[in-house]
Amino acid sequence: MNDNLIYVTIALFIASAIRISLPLLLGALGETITERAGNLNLGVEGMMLMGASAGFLTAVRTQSVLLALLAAMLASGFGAALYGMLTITFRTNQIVTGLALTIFGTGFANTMGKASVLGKPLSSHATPANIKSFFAIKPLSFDISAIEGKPVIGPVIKFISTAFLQHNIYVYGVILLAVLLTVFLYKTRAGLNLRTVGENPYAADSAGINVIRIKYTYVIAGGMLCGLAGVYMSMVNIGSWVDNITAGRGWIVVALVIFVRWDPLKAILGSFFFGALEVLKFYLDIVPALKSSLFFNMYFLEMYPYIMTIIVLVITYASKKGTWVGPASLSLPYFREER
Amino acid sequence: MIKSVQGCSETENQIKLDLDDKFPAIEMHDISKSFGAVHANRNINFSVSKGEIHALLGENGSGKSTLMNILSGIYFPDSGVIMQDGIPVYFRSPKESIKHGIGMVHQHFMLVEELTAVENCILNRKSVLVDLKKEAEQLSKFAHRYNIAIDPLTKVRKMSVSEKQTVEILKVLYMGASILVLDEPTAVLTPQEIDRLFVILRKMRDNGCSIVFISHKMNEVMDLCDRVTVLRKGQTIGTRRISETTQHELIEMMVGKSIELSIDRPKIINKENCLKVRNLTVRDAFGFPRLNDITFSLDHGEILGVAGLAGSGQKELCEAIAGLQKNVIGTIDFQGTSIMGKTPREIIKMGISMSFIPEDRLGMGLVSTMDIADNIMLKDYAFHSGPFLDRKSARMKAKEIIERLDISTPGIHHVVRKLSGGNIQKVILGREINLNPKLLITAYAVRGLDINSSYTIYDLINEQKMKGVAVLFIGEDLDVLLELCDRIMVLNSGKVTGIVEARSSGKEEIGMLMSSGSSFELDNEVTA
Amino acid sequence: MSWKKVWITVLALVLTAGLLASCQPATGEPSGTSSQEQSQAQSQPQEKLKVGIVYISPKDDGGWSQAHSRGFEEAVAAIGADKVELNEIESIEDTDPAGTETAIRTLIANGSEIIFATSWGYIDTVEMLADEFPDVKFEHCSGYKSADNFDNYFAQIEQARYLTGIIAGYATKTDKIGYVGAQPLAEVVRGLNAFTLGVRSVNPDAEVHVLFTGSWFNPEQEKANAEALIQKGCDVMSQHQDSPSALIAAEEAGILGFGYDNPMGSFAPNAYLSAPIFNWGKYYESKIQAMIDGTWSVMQSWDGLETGVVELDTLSDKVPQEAKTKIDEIRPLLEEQGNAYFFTGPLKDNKGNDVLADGVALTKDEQFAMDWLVEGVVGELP
Amino acid sequence: MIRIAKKDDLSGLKANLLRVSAVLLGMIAAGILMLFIGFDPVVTYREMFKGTFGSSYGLINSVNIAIPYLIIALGISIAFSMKFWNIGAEGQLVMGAVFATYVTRILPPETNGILLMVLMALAGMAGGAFWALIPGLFKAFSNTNETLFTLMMNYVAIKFTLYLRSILWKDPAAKGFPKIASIPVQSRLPKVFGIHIGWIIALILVVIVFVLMKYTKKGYETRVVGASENTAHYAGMNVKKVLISGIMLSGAICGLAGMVKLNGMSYTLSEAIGGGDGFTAIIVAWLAQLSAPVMVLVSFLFAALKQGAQTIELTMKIPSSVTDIIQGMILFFALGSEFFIRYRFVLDSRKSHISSSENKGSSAIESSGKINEGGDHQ
Repeated sequence: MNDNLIYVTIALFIASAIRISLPLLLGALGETITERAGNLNLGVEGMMLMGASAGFLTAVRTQSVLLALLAAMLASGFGAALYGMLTITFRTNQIVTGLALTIFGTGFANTMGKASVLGKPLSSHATPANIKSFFAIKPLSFDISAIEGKPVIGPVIKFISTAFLQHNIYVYGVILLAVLLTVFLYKTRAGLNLRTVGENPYAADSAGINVIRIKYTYVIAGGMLCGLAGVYMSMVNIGSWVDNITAGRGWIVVALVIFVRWDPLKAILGSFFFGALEVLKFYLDIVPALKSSLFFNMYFLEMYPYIMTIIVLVITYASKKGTWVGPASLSLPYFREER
Repeated sequence: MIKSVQGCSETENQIKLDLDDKFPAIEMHDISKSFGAVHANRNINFSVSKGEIHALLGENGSGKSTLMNILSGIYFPDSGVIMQDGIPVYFRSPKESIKHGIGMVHQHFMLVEELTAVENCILNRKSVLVDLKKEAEQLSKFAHRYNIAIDPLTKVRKMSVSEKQTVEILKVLYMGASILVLDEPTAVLTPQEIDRLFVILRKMRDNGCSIVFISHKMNEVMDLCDRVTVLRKGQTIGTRRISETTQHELIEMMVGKSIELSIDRPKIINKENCLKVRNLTVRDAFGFPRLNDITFSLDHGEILGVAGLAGSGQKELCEAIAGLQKNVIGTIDFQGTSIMGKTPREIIKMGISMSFIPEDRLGMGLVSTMDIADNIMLKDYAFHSGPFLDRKSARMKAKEIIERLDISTPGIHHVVRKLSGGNIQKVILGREINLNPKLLITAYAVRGLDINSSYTIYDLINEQKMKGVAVLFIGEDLDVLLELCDRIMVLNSGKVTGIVEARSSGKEEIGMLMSSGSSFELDNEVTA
Repeated sequence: MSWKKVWITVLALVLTAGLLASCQPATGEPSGTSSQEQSQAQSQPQEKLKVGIVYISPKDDGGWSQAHSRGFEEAVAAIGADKVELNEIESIEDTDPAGTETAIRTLIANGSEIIFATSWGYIDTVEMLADEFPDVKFEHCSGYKSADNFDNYFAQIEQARYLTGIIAGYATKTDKIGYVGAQPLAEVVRGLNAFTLGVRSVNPDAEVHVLFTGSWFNPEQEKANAEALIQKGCDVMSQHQDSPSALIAAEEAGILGFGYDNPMGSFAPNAYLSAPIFNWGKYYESKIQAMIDGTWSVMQSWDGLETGVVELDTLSDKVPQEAKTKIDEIRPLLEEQGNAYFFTGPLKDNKGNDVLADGVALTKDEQFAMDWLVEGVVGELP
Repeated sequence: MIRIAKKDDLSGLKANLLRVSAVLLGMIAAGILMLFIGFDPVVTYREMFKGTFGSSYGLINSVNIAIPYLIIALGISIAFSMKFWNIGAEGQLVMGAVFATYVTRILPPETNGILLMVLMALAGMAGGAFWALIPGLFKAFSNTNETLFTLMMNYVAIKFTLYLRSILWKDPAAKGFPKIASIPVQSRLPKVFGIHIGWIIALILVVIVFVLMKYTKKGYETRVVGASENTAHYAGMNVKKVLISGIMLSGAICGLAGMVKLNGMSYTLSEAIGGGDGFTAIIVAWLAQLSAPVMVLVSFLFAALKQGAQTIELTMKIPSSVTDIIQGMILFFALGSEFFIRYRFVLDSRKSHISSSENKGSSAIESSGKINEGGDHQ
């Protein structure tokens, strides 16, 4: 295989990994802020589904990107609010409540998916053309035909363009969001408060931070981001509605958050890495030795995100005392008088 | 009523102290608070003036922390009123308390380990963005006013205990507190660190702050404070000016007035050695010595009392003998064989029985969600053969213990959590005695018990002594120690400050040993 | 307020609500077609033939299951809704025998006299249950096993695929055609080979690049596979999957593509060429009617274009004119000769081996066990 | 303003009535939701009930579904009673089935059925125990978060099985369809009353787990470790040993559930063999308060819901996903009800404040008026 093809293939590989990893990144951002507030929400899958169905239904009915995104956020935010009410106010077990939310969200989404819109079942609609064309806008794409032929610089530009510049505005928006969330988390007062609540709600409380309000805020906001992840899958990545459209993505998101150790900036790379593992199987042609290797068959590739997350988990806990192992109050209920 | 409370640092004019409390900063009237069946505070009255350091003195469990948690908005009182500048105020959350200028330095620091010092200090600020460098500079400047030197950009996790405490104090000040509550701040500090802390506190007082200093260390209170209020068993005993009181009076207020006890004290002639402890040192997780090079011995048929203010190393001593402590140096011989390195179960099997009643009475030694019978077999369930539990004998024992110790309960299957405190203790002690130990270690066996129940327990312990059991009795009440024990070992900050013959010693002598800063040898025999 | 009062109040409320609700007539709900059917079912309690159906995916998946569902609806319309009642369970994974068994048992429990199991993987469960319930008739789609009360049926969709291959052969400009395959088993391989033969019959230089998703219904994987193929330069996309995702990928990439199972034009107005589709209605009508008449028998039906059970969807205006002409020319031959038209030697596999001598046609058994890829396919069976 | 305060625990009877009311309220709430979507909840519930209890088939099917729920819940309850949050039951089940399948692959196909069943059961338990041991060891020795660890292990097991089915153990006789050869016919679990003997195994396990937890030293240690590690140390227990053996036992029972599903229903291994039962069972165990006998009831309730779901899909054309909504709602209410057993909401206690201070001098009385005026400032 000639060199030219190899680097184009690699560029294409990067591009498709970015595309497929977007919902992972969005979900991970949502779950990150939720867990940073000390709430382990295992209902990501359910919330993503709620967002995916409500958003897609709205997209088909109103043909409006904005309304669709809004509907997705409302639906998943509703799910997150239920979870929040139970775990924060009623102090239920976060794990079990999260699982219950997954069940509820799945039912909610699939039932909504049976709705008939404009005389046809939802599943026989594709994403409306105007929404599709909105997501087809590639703001950073530019014509490289003039420089493509030049030596050295030409191939480099082509590579960069193919891999990184051919994405829709949403992709860049979400990456920007991850950066902003990092700034928010580490450079702003509200971010400081959020981290404090997740680490030590008692300290936060004694410093006058309204722990309950912060927990609610980020649980719901996190849920909304998961909903956006879901609607991106139904509206853009797949382009139609089917039952259980997220197909276990929510659980990868939970893994991803641990894998990147609750850091939005690392989540960009982490989600790209997980996405790359997912599409790698299509691009192994260029390295025949790998293609025939046991460890690169598609089933093993699907397994690696989880194994790597486990490895990260193990290393973190095994390393010397004092290493940060995630928000210290994660999955613990908070009650001021109960110490 | 909403008024901006200025941080005391900003008070330009120092307020002249008035010890007659004409300018109370905070008054607490008739505060009561109970947790389930435990009455932590009963109609407590307390007030602190502007520009004074007011000690809140009392043994562990006397209700000091609860009272101050109420003041700082963490607990909500069942009844009572808090007044600030003569106006009743409500603190439903720490936030409101802080707004009123009250800041608390908790015993368990309210710090986020993962954050830097400066981040911890600016938690309640309003600005949108956080410029850590600038904030750190400001904080350093602020700290300088109190002669506090810290590195604001170090993560709290990496700090020593004393540094953490400094940050905690600084945080509270920086948040604008003018009334500062310090909950046993010296418990974790070295003498040098304590001196440094006192310098800071005095500086704060001079700047017009009110400081509530919770402690049970007499010398510190005498050294630092202007006034003192003593609590005992959840009630106010009284308030004194330091200049007008003595250490003696305060100790008496703390531990209670002498009462006529008349406990039997049989003397056993047959003196066979049971326990020999030599050069025992126990360090905590931070490497801080909680027990420092202690040496003593205990014979069969003898009761050795252990006196000392709470936290002087009693718990570590019990746990070291029971095989529950790590980082133990020295030797412990039981009936001539070393028990160092043996597992707790082996030690139990050898006949050493230990009971420790913690402050909450439930944390250790009992499974609060199980019934009495199940708790009775906690220590010896493993010694019956076969895979099954021997519930039958546990039930019989439970019945026996209930009867013998007069435990009031609907039955042996009553969940322990729902028993009253005294009855819970009887269950524990009854179980330990039931094991027929050769060495019985019992700590705070009568904590919170009424007189009658206490006597039942003294009788039980004497009964054991008569059977030739060696008893290590860790107690709070000096009168009891003096009347019950054969000898008394006094612990002070992890060191043995003296071992005295109980029959020939007095309260004063022991009180001095308990509270003196430095250890000194007495003429009495000190067994090695 | 004491707790006693609270729970007594709650309990009373619940009981009252329950009582009131159960007194209310069941036909009160006016919304949705489902409840209308429900009330209809209740108003006519006479004996209807209950037909049990298990779908692998939602029956409105736009693909495989919807094709079957459409067939059953046509059959019911033809026979009369007063004689037949459909009992459908959807989304039963065919890799989950326990779930399959529960579903089919539920159908039998509910009185279904004939069970249609519409995916390959149900085969062993159906065989077992057919043995256990001799009075119930079982119809299994796309398999090969049978018994006295256990029939299998399928259709020669390859013929329509061959025709779409012709379209693709003319339509491609890069001479690279993408093909998203589901499971790498005989049914899929047969279709892929027929398609490739169709392509090569009009465009011997063209290659068909195949990627398998490993599952019948996984829209995201399907789309990802299609996108990978498009990136490799394929400009026409064909598929053997149960959802329109590969076609949607083609639409988004601005290339041409085929559907499968059902007319799929609505999903991709700009990309759509045509689709090999199933019209199960006739077959289902005949089998259900046979049940009513008591003449049901094992037939192992495997028809093609000639009966209309397999059809090529209306050609879109993207289909090149020469392809239309060619299809008109070939179609009568296909109707006459069936799969043998293209599965006749000489044939080579894509590793260069001769697999079929000149003039020899593959038997049905050989076609049902096909495990080699014909020359022109780029890719391999995992 | 409303505060939350602890209250004395409700008596067993009251607490249970509260729980039952919560389930009923959950059903009502789900019913209201159904009305919104456009289904008649009363008819739906009636049909669901009929589908489950209306015929022996429905009952048999429900029991079939309940068997794995019950067995897994029993396994989980052991780990949960130690506060080891094992949410890896799904993976442990799958690994149990994988190990059991492996037995059939190394033994000659004509091996005696009973011998096969016994060996497969043992292998299944070994598989589940092995899969639980990995996170268990890390928990015991470096306190690794077991919730996240066991969650990840589920998917590793599932993907590994997918690999086995698609490549390594693919049955060449299946004409290209990626499936693993069915287990030998003689190793299928025999049926009693029309249901494979998994139900007998499950009920025996209920007794075993109940006796184990209540009457043996092992169970006692497990409960003590769960209640307070401090106390366990104090009583001389080897906490690590108790923890690890308990986790392995928990995994072994989940693994056995895999073998029961394999030999009782599926007859062939696939990654779908768990079918989400491992997650549902967590909820079953939790709602049953980890009590083995109650789990029988709760697992049957959940199975009945699932069976009812398929029935309404048939008879009323209601998507089966509606039952997920019902299930979710019931769960939300049932989970929330635990709060009301342990806590109560208290209206602002200003009143008690004033009354208690009435007899304490005039200043307090005077101030009470001001409290009402100024109490709301924030």
